Amino acid sequence: EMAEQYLKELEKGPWPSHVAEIRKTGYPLHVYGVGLVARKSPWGPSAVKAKRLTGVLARIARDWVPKGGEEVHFRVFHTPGRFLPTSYLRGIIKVAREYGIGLVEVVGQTGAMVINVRSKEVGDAMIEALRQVGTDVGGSGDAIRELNTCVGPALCEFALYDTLKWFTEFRKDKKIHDAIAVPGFPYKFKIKFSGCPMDCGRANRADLGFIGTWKGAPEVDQELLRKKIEAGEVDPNDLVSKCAGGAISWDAEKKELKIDGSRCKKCMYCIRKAYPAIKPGKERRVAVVVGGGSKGRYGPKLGWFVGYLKPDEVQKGIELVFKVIEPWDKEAQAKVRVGDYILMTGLYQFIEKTGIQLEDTPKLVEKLPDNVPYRVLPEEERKKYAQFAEELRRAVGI
Amino acid sequence: EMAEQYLKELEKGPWPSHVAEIRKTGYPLHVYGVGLVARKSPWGPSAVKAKRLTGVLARIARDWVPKGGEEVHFRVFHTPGRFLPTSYLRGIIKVAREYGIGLVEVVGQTGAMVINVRSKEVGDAMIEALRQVGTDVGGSGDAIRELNTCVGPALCEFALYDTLKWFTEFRKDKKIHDAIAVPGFPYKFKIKFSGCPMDCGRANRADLGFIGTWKGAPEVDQELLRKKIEAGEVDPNDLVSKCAGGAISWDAEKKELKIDGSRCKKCMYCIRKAYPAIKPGKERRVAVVVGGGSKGRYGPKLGWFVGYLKPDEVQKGIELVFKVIEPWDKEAQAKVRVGDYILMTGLYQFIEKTGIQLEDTPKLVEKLPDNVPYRVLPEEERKKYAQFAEELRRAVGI
Amino acid sequence: MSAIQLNIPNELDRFLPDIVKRNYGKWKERKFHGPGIIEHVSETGERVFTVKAALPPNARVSVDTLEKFADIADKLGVGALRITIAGNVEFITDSLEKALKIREELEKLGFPVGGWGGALWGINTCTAFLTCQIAVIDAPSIGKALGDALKPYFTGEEKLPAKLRVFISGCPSGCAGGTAIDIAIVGMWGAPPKIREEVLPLCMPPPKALAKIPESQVFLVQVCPTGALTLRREGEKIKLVLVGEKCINCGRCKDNCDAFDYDPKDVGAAILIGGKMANTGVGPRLARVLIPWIPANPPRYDEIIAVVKKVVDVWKKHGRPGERLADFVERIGWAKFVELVGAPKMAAQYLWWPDAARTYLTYRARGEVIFKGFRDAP
Amino acid sequence: MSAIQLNIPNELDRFLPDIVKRNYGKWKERKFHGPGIIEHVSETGERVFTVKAALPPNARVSVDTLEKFADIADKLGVGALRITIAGNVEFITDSLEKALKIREELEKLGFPVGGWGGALWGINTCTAFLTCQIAVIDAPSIGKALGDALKPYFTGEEKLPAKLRVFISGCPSGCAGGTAIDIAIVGMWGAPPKIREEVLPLCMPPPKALAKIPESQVFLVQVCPTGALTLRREGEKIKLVLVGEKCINCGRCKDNCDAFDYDPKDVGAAILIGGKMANTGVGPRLARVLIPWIPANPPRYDEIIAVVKKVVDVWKKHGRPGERLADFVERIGWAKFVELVGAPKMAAQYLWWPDAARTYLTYRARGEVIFKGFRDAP
Ligand code: SRM
Ligand code: SRM
Ligand code: SRM
Ligand code: SRM
Ligand code: SF4
Ligand code: SF4
Ligand code: SF4
Ligand code: SF4
Ligand code: SF4
Ligand code: SF4
Ligand code: SF4
Ligand code: SF4
Repeated sequence: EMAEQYLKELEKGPWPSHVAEIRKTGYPLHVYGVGLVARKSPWGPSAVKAKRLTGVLARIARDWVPKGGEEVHFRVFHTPGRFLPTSYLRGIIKVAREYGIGLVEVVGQTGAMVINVRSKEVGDAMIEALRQVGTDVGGSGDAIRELNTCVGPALCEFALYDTLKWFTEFRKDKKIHDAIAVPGFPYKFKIKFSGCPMDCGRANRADLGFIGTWKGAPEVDQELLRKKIEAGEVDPNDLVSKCAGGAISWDAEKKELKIDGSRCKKCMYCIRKAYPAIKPGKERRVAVVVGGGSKGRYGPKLGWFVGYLKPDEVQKGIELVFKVIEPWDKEAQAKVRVGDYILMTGLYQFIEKTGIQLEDTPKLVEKLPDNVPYRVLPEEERKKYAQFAEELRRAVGI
Repeated sequence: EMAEQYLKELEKGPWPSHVAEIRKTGYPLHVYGVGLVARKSPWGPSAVKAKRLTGVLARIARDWVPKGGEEVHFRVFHTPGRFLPTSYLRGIIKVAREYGIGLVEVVGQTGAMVINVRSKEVGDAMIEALRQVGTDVGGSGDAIRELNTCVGPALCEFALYDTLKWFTEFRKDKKIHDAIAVPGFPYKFKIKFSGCPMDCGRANRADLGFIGTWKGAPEVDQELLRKKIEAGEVDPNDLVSKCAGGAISWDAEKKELKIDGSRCKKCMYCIRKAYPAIKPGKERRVAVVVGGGSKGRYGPKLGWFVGYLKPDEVQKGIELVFKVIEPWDKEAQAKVRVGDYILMTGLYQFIEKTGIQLEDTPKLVEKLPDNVPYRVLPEEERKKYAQFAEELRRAVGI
Repeated sequence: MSAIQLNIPNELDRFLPDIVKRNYGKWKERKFHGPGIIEHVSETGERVFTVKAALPPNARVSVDTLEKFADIADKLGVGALRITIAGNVEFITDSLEKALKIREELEKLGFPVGGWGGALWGINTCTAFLTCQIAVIDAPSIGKALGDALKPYFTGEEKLPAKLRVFISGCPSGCAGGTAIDIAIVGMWGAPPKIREEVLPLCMPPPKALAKIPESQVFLVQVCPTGALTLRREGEKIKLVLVGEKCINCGRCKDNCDAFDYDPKDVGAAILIGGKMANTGVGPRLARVLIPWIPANPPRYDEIIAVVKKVVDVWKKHGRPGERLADFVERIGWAKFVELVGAPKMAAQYLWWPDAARTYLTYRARGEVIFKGFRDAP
Repeated sequence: MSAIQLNIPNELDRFLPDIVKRNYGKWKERKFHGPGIIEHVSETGERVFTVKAALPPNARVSVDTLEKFADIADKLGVGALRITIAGNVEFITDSLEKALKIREELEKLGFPVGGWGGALWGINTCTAFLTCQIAVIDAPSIGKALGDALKPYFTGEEKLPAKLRVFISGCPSGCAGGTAIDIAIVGMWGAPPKIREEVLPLCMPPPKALAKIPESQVFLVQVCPTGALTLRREGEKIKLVLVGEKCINCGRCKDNCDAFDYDPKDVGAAILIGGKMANTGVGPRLARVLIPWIPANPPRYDEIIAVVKKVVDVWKKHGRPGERLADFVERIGWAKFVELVGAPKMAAQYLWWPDAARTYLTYRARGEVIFKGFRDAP
């Protein structure tokens, strides 16, 4: 039939084929094929009883799918940095074979490993087996989801704080653990870590993101840089003209590169081009961004910057999770993401309500240039300004 | 009384005083003084019969002003570039003395000269006298207002087209003349000219503005530039780092300054610093901006760019006036400025309705990056895209 | 169309001085000779000097003074002067010596010479209490008080990072030039207007007509951008009512009908910062509200002067050479700037507009990016 | 709070390979050895090589294949591999020689090695028809078709100006990672959903309760961002109705209730361009709609592939070295970009949203500037 024809078509070509992989497993491929032909998802909602309140999902084929079918899968916690020693990996393989259908989504887009379960009956047994291997099931629904992080100091020279340590410390925290295990918030909540402004960890689109950065100018090893320039590896004029902040100038006589820290936008251009002659600055920080997400009530958004932490302030970072969650959890309607809630409250009031007070936490919200000067203010507001003017008058000495 | 005390206070201090000037004239200063004390404008609306439908304004003191008072003034056309040969100026002085109260606002913010009239009775006589001197009264209400222009080629080395010629050609045009003399649009309409991107003529905030510019890179006289650099007048690194577009690079070996025209934002920095070694480029244009204004229905706005004219296309510029006015005049409610109308229609549809088709007229409206991907399109729209995809498919060869 | 034939002065030949005509479009260089004086060098070798002097607020000059100007122009100049677009006067002559003499004469008359470059180029004010019926505060007297305070920046005794211009408008109409400027001071009622019922009928359709036309066709209802003005039925009568919570003090009702009035005790000024029209630096932009309301106390307006001085001080101290206020604010960020000035945290009400006001405020953000300069990428 | 005690794998010591532990945080240099292979140089003098290979769409791998991977890692690697955040596999080893061998083995198994720098780094797809009940189009099969078309950009036979990543999501939920990416392909119903009346009661309060609670408290009414879902009284009955004109196809109703359905003949994909998360170039930003709707025709999706190819061609031809798609579009301007691609003029309806949809769309523009990078000006 046509479904099979479509599936065959998807096994051709040079790119790895999911169909080819799935053929080797117990997944009901015909359901998928029928969906493709019908141009509709073949799956409808189903349920399964399990020892977990999050991470467990079940599907049943729609009634128009001939012969029907069932599908159950678990979201399984990944290892820090998604490193898989073969011993551990073989353990997972064993479980996926024994209790599953031999199919694994090795990483989901949030960061979990997704493993298909053979049938509704073996769910709890699989959970037990996964616990033996050293992991567990969880992180879906209106809860804290699987955390995610870039590989950080384990493999990357740019890591400005220890993303893997933060990631594990967060997951070890009792309150976070509980909020992963038991849903109860208005909507999902995601936490992501990136070691540097390149944001390989996609923290910019998390409900709460942590991104390594620094203050001031990148660090320049002038001697090494001169060598690289002489060797033709680095072109100083290229650095000057491509610097996102217009922060770099090159003194051709002294053969010295100067960087104006206050203009540096941390675009990493100079660093990527001239590493390690140019490196991130020494005053390292973790920028905190809040409210990203792909849909929610008001559409896609990136996070808002709410201040800096220091690389060793992981504990403060954990406290932030609940500072951010508290007013949202209390006030937001169901299916309103943190970012939507911020848009409703205003970042400015949100920061007040959460009590976030970090280094460089915005005190005033930047507005678009097209605001309008006309507005009736309540009398007490006017008094505030009158008082300010009065103080200023005295200070300026008029 | 207190009013006089306020007035005296305003005659003190080093800055020229309007009160001191007005004391030398027949203006009813006590009305002004009473207003200051009352913290309210002392003037209410009044009317005067005159041979002009625009440019004539009359006020009567509010009933709470002791002794009352009257005020009548005319908006008088200025000379091109507001040059005043003394012979002409003495003519104006004579009229202002004979028919007026000896008080002139030498230029209003739109660009007219404002002359106070002695009484409602001599209005028509003053108009006649002004005509003898070589000017006239007009430009208020829902009409084309007094045009305005920067001094341009008369005194300025930066002028990229002949602003004074455009200004006079526009005013000479019969249709524009009529639209100045007789009100009838939904709201006021202002036209301004600036010779270069510095916008001394404030064209960016006009209903229709013309701003001189060029395409590509500024012109560099390398030899002269080298001289200026050697003389310490110009610092090439300063040019590189302050260039708004990041367009400039300096080859220290060859002592050559390169400018990437496609990145030049016409910020004039390099030109101002190194003139005449660096000059505007040779491909000169007149940028047309539409829809600026200070209030209107939707608040303050700068104009939108709608395309380029060539420096000699003054006639096309004049045609543009009525292209812009036509749909607005037909469709907009009273007191809706052109810019408001554009916001209601969308720039994109506005351009279609007006039939504006200039060099680089935007074909697609730039949107803020935060638009949202979800929208139900009508079927015919979807067909358009399907057809495009089909053509593309064939073109790309799939 | 029109029977009126205006005598508009359009003869370039008549109005341009000869020396200007000879060098028209041929300028190749200019030099600044201290505050207010520019030497224009032409390809022909000729030189023209211009001397710029401040005029009183609202460019209000008596004919006596104008006569003295004419005399100076005849004696020391080329028999002509010009008024700048911003209401300063510019004398034209042909040697530096004469230019310096002109400066002397002008200063003797009390008109300071200055402006250009890193300086105050002048203060523009609308006419306000001098002639305007809808003024909320008086711009010319504020201009005078501010001029007294800022004069050293005009005459060059004290330097600024870049050009500074101040627009003072007596009400949100913004006749001093709107808000696309370094510093804009704008009159504000501070509270929703009151309707003088006795005057209102002059602006409304007669009761019988009113009963028939749809609300959206009533002029005053149309004019209000926020829907603060609506019709309400009171028994048999249809009344225009003003919903205070929706009013944003735009003044459009008063622009169009004398029945709208305000209470002097509520009145104040908004101060906006960081706009510009020139395409220099970060390009043209509207200013934004630094102070939504402060008292405007005549005749010396100490509070307003204090804020402006503080803003100028901050800019002077932290701004880089050549950096307009707008560029400076863009570089350091608005929040930082507000902190440096020390202004109170803006009221949440001011930042987060009620739904009713939103149309008025965000239409602009709905669509296009505002013209930001002249890019001609490939 | 919770009685459940999860066994979350947190032991860094257990999961990091020894060679990584020894050099943790000590990396000082890295070299790229052709597509997919990086050499990491540590202060300790040790070197680690990583080899990156593409996995099938949605990172779906059979245990048989995983076993082969484990064997390779044991034989040629350090007894460990890792999965990248984006669903590629990375093998870790200690010499270039072994790295090249690993590449060979992987390619033999049909997993191309590549990515990094000016290349396609991979395609992310959500699960869609594989397991998702709300999917509109099938992301994995589009990912496969697109991978076939773009493979030379992954393996380095053809070069790109900079990193390219594609996210393919079966519906607007954006599970492939949203739209802050170079190219995002998103499933679209193309027409307002239909309500399957027989299923609806499962998602609504019982009729008696419905009569009592205010409309704003009804979950499905709350969930719809545009007010397209409202209650209407039909005789005695209170009904949930869908106002098609207000619907923006966001899918939030269907996310929360299985009663919402669509017609396969209307279905298509939106293609968005020029987003990114990295702070490089112009900084993090959301992509914008290039194509609001085109047909999504399985199994080969020629139309979608054609658009993506065209976009890549334009970028390849006009982009500068190192310039991400977002940076390129920012430099030349959106209008110019659309022109180069040749896409039809966007429907006015698409650009100018009905009032009802405005909340959904412009809230973001109401207030703050989105976090644009890390500025720390004085
Ligand atoms: C499995 C996964 C796709 C994958 O194969 O990679 C996935 C699958 C689903 N997502 Fe997702 N989302 C997955 C990552 C994401 C991401 C990516 C991320 O986390 O960075 C996003 C965008 C980021 C974000 O959260 O905004 C994402 C945004 C959504 C949304 C929109 C949320 C919103 O704010 O509106 C929904 C809709 C909803 O919540 O009802 C959604 C809903 C769903 C549902 C539950 C829809 C449903 O009811 O059928 C999908 C379940 C499919 C299934 O059968 O398992 N999924 N979802 C990813 C989770 C695996 C993991 O934990 O690693
Ligand atoms: C005289 C002048 C101020 C001055 O002394 O310089 C002036 C004076 C008035 N303006 Fe203006 N405007 C003057 C230039 C401007 C400018 C500046 C400009 O043109 O660049 C603007 C801002 C730019 C713009 O047009 O947007 C300006 C924006 C307004 C507005 C707001 C228009 C809007 O779009 O909402 C109003 C309100 C109105 O139209 O009802 C207004 C209304 C008024 C009225 C007519 C209010 C009234 O009914 O009393 C003022 C009459 C005062 C009087 O007694 O003459 N005036 N007005 C300027 C005209 C003289 C001249 O022609 O040179
Ligand atoms: C005379 C005047 C035009 C006129 O037709 O009247 C004028 C004329 C010149 N302007 Fe201007 N500008 C004049 C108002 C303006 C305005 C409008 C305004 O002030 O309301 C602007 C836009 C202001 C803004 O951005 O909001 C303006 C922005 C500039 C700039 C850009 C300054 C900047 O840093 O952004 C320059 C360049 C400079 O100063 O180096 C400039 C430079 C010049 C120079 C000095 C050109 C030069 O550097 O050689 C012109 C001298 C010609 C001359 O000798 O008369 N002119 N200039 C105006 C004098 C106003 C005054 O009385 O002070
Ligand atoms: C492995 C991975 C992190 C992880 O924990 O899994 C990763 C690791 C590195 N990234 Fe990344 N990036 C990884 C996903 C990302 C993502 C997220 C994504 O693709 O979804 C981004 C943000 C994308 C965006 O902006 O939307 C990302 C943006 C970058 C960039 C900035 C690229 C740009 O031009 O904007 C660089 C710098 C570069 O390529 O020179 C970079 C560079 C790097 C380097 C190669 C650092 C370097 O240049 O030395 C890191 C290598 C460490 C290593 O050997 O493992 N990484 N990188 C991810 C590999 C994904 C893959 O399978 O291809
Ligand atoms: S985000 Fe930075 S530290 Fe983390 S992997 Fe990417 S480049 Fe390395
Ligand atoms: S990191 Fe980017 S912005 Fe900062 S100095 Fe380097 S190139 Fe410039
Ligand atoms: S706008 Fe340009 S051309 Fe006109 S006066 Fe100003 S600097 Fe000169
Ligand atoms: S005009 Fe401005 S943007 Fe253009 S090259 Fe000169 S400094 Fe750069
Ligand atoms: S700004 Fe207001 S007060 Fe000043 S002249 Fe214009 S309308 Fe009158
Ligand atoms: S027109 Fe403006 S000032 Fe008048 S009521 Fe409406 S919002 Fe208030
Ligand atoms: S993007 Fe849509 S189709 Fe894909 S998994 Fe998420 S909810 Fe399902
Ligand atoms: S929730 Fe979204 S898709 Fe559903 S009806 Fe409302 S707008 Fe349409």
